[in-house]
Amino acid sequence: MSREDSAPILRLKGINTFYGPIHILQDVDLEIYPGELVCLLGGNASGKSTTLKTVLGIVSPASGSVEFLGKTVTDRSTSHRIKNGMAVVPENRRIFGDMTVRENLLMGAYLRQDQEGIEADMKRMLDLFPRLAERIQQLGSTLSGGEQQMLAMARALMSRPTLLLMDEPSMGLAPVLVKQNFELIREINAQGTTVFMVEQNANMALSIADRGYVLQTGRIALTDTAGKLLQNEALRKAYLGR
Amino acid sequence: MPSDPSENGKTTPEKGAGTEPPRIGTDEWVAQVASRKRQTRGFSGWLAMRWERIPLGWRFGMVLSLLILIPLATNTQAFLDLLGISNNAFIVRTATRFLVFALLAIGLNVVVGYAGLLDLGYVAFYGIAGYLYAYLSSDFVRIGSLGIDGLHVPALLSIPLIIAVTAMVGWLIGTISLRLSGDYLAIVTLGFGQVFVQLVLTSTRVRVPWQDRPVNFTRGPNGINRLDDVTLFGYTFESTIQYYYLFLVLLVLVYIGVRHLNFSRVGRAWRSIREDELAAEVMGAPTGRLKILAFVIGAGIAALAGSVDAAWQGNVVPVPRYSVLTLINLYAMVVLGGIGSLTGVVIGAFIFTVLPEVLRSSAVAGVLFYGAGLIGLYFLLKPFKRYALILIGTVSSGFLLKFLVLTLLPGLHTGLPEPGSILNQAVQSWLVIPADYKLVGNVVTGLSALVLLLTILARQRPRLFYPLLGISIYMLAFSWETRLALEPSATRILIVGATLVVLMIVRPHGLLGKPEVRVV
Amino acid sequence: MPLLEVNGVNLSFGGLRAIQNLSFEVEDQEIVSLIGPNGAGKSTALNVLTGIYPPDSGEIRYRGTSLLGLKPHAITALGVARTFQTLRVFLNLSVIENVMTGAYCHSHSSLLATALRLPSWRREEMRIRSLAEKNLAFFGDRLMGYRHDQPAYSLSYANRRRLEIARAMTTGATLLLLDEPAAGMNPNESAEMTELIGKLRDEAGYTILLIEHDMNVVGNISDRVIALDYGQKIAEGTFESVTSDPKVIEAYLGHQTGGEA
Amino acid sequence: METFFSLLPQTLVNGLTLGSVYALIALGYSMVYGILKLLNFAHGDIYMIGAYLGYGVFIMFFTEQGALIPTALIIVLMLVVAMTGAGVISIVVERFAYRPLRYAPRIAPLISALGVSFILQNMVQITVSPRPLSYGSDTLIPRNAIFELGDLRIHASRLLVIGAAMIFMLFLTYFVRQTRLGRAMRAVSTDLDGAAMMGVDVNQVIVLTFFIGAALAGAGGVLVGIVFFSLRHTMGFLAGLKGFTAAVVGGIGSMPGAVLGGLLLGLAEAFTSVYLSATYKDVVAFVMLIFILLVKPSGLMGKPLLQKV
Repeated sequence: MSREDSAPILRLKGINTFYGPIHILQDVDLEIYPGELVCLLGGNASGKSTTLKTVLGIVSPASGSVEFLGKTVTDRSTSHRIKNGMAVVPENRRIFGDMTVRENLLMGAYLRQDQEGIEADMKRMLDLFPRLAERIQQLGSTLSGGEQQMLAMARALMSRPTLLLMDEPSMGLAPVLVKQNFELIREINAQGTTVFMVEQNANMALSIADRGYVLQTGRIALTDTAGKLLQNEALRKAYLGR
Repeated sequence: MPSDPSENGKTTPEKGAGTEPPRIGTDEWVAQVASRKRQTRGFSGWLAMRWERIPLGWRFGMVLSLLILIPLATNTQAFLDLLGISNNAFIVRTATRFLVFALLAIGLNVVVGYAGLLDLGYVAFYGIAGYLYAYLSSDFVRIGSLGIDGLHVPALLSIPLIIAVTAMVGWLIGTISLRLSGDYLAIVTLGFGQVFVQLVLTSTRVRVPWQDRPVNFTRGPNGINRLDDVTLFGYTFESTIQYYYLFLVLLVLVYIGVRHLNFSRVGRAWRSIREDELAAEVMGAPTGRLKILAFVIGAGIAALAGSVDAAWQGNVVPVPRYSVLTLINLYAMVVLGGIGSLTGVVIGAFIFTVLPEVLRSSAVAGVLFYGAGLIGLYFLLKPFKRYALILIGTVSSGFLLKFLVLTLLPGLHTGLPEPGSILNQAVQSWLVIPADYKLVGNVVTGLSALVLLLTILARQRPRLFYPLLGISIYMLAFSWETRLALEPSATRILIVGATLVVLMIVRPHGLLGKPEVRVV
Repeated sequence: MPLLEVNGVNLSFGGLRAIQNLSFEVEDQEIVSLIGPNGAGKSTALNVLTGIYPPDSGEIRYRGTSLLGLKPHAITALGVARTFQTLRVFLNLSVIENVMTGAYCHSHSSLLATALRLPSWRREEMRIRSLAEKNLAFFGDRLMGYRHDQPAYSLSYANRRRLEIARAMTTGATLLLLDEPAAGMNPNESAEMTELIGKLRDEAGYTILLIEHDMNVVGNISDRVIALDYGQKIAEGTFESVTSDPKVIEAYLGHQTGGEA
Repeated sequence: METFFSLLPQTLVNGLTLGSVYALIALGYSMVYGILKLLNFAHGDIYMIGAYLGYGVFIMFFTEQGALIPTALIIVLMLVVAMTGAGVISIVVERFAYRPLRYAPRIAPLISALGVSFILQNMVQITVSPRPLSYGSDTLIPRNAIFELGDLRIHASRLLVIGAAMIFMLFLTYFVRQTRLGRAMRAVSTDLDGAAMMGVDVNQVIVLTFFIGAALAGAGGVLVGIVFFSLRHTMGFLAGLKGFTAAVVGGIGSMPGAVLGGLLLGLAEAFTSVYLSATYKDVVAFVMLIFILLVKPSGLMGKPLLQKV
């Protein structure tokens, strides 16, 4: 399903990242095309989250380049990237516990200046997630796990992203909620937002993704369409369990 | 798994991509640690390697014999002539101060470095021991009704007693403040230290029920003087040099004892508490008791140093000896040397007792200032060619400016009334120094800090950086000649402050400390 | 007498009832697994058992001795040791030192003996070191030889999990509480861990209470399984009976189990 | 007893005056701590710099012939210059002494802060004067500018200090609660990385925090000069200690806590001076601190930390 005909929306070229003396990412190449839903799979400490942080600019690579919407953004700040259309649902959701639901949503639109647009989007999100509307003045820390997940998603969508990044959307959620969550991700993707998802739950991720990358000890070991990856013998053994 | 050696940051294209593809599902070495290979780069790396090859006992013996020889070697005529001083009293005095501070710093290191407790009241233990010694070994305590006219308890009895009492206070403070964690512990201990100094300063007229007149407990800021010397087994320590050797013996004993503790179950438990207190507790280490133990040992070492120090000095005064200033000094020693590293802490104590003393003389301070500047610049500007070019450029621009000023505005340059040493004259030869040099010097001193910071900011842009660097060199030289050299007492502390900031930025984990990994 | 008895334990944080009337027992030499969705109170239960959170009410007994009101280190000294879901090895200590820290509660050298390095201290230090080496050797060549003196941060994720277990073993405990020992491991490593947990019981004689999401691990080694939801026990029994319990399926497993949860 | 009540109102006013200044200093401590978990020991010296800058403006406009412009205007100018100057210096300090150490061990920035404190103090000593400077007791606000309320006589300078401090604190509350940048500040202090992921420029927020905190301390420096007429290059040390204490008593990281802690400390000192002895005021302040922390280990308004496992 990769759309080789159009230009990629995101491209990582030869990324090398170090954490102190430890070489975390080694020559990572990765491309995401408009409208795709791509997942990045890998075990613990394989460098998945670091890849996402590199895309966002929270970690800067020692070498290599990050291109977003055709422009090199390797040296640009996180806020620059977010301003240009990235948004993230962070690992463990990272809701601001001391802020109300409304303030959390406003944080999602932090870099937007159009007051009316923000209010309109706020309304749209509250329609999409009626549970949040009920709790609009409640503090973030009082929400349940499922509600926090909704809030994190809504907060990311408040910036009207062209590329939505998701870090371990299944982590810490009961299997029932995981399923709901993945359906929602597919829904958002179907409405035109490109999604790049980092996930440990390979089965679930591949069931909704178009394409996947497999990261192993800091390197891209495999990449293919989701369907083919599900058939891959080595991957099946390593991550799918059967 | 092929391991990629060091070479942080720079990658060659053929590496990684060409080697065997990683096998899926094998989570062998996630962390490929370049630091497994000893760093031997450069001269300092070579030196460190050489030093570490010498067996531990030998290394220890070498340093120890050096310390034993210092008072003897500095008393030779050749040495005295070299420095142009008449006797080595000053050197021995400074060296003894170094030993006292090394003892204190080792004690603080047990609390801060091993157990990881930010104890800001440590200096009070030093003070309490000092005052206890003063009470037990002088004419100060006079109780007419009991016929006591000054206590003169033998040192062999009084010092262990003082250590025990101070350690008890440490236990009490530890027990109280360990209900709090982290920075709250810091403030409560800081409060304790403050209360101690304030009480000593103010307890001069205290009404007690058994006396009609108010009692003077501390003699306030004047302190208590004429304390007895330490007498051990009939031998009385009188001169500074005798105390020097006494402190040296104490330091060696404490050093070895603390070192042994560190490499034992207690030391391991302390380190594990510093890493992760909860995990340490769950693995069976009584964290509360261990932290109090660190407090108590720290207090005991401070008490040992404090009582003998009081005997050596012959008096106790609350300020500045037992004030926060001393505490800051101790922290600087511990952190600069490398928190948790015993040897580092002793080196830190050495630097921070010797540096301020050396800076006292403005001639020596000048040599240090320009010397450190020139050496620092060399490392900044390597290779030598560029370095020489910048210096020659700056100096010749200075001469050009002076020439222009002398021809166009002949009245402006007047020079300093006292040009100072040859070094000062050499520097002043290319500076324009106006008549009201103090006022201009004030402005330039303020501005030069600003220009220096701007220079640091511009270090990535050569076209801005080199001119700015030249200007900062000129301005700093001007500041030094017109203001800093004339105010040695303030300049001394200014330099110490700058040293602290720079050293922390260059080596946040101290000289001999190991950088710690927090999360991977 | 069961090794561990938990009787009617309740715990709430603010308004949230984290554990409600939880009762269960663990027999000597048994492997019991706790399963349930995240937030069901599994880890909290472990924290209550090890004394990190004191329960609001209820009773916990180990070999008949009440654990209530004891500090965590005292509970460890009695013989209950644990590992952590989030991996809490001492990163900057060497591998062997990490394991040796576990021996604190059964070593007694006085400060004086330590400072002077008396023979008694030497003997004890030797004993601790060889115990640590023995426990590390339990994991085959994974943590052997030159790795003893490397800092723990240089270990891989899976090796850190092994290290934590070795550290818990060195405390001299008989009851090991393992919090998701196979989390973040791939199926090969999980299988190895499963085998190892079996060995811990069969060869070394430990009793094990396990929290685990990986149903392969749970199914392979558990004598008994206890399912929690909202801090309450919703099912207990053999693996088969618990995983076919409709309440467990609804709360935790979902109807079509796709793989690991 | 009678003397007790007759002295009460005056003591209250004195305590509130002192407390307002402590609160202004404590706010900066608390804000910086809230975001970076850094104990900014140079903060007291920033306050001292503020006092000197204010004095600089004062002698520029207050020559021997008297004031060149209206006194009220001078005071406003003093505040503006001191606040801006202190803010700018604080930003410079953050950039050069703290930012390089943001990921260093916790104690490294502490030592760096002490170094900065030495530098600031001695720079002032060298370039201005090692001797105390004095405003002259009634130059700015005449000695007879006293409001009488029954028996209570309040000097205008005290009202000015309390009023100005209150205005600054209200403004700060509005800023933090209601504006976009204020929201960003709160977000950064709860979760720095999380805020960065929302596009917040974390460095910008940190710089802003340092600026605001330092500006408040600078204002405190000017106000202290107006009430107590004198200033000295070492004045920052004890004031910084008091501000830190106030911040901790209130629960470090909490802004209302800092204000409360400051006022409490000021009142405690005032009451001790009047009813016990001025020599013991520092001792009492610290004993109070220790006592409060033992009863409430996370400060009066700080949140208790739940141990995360």
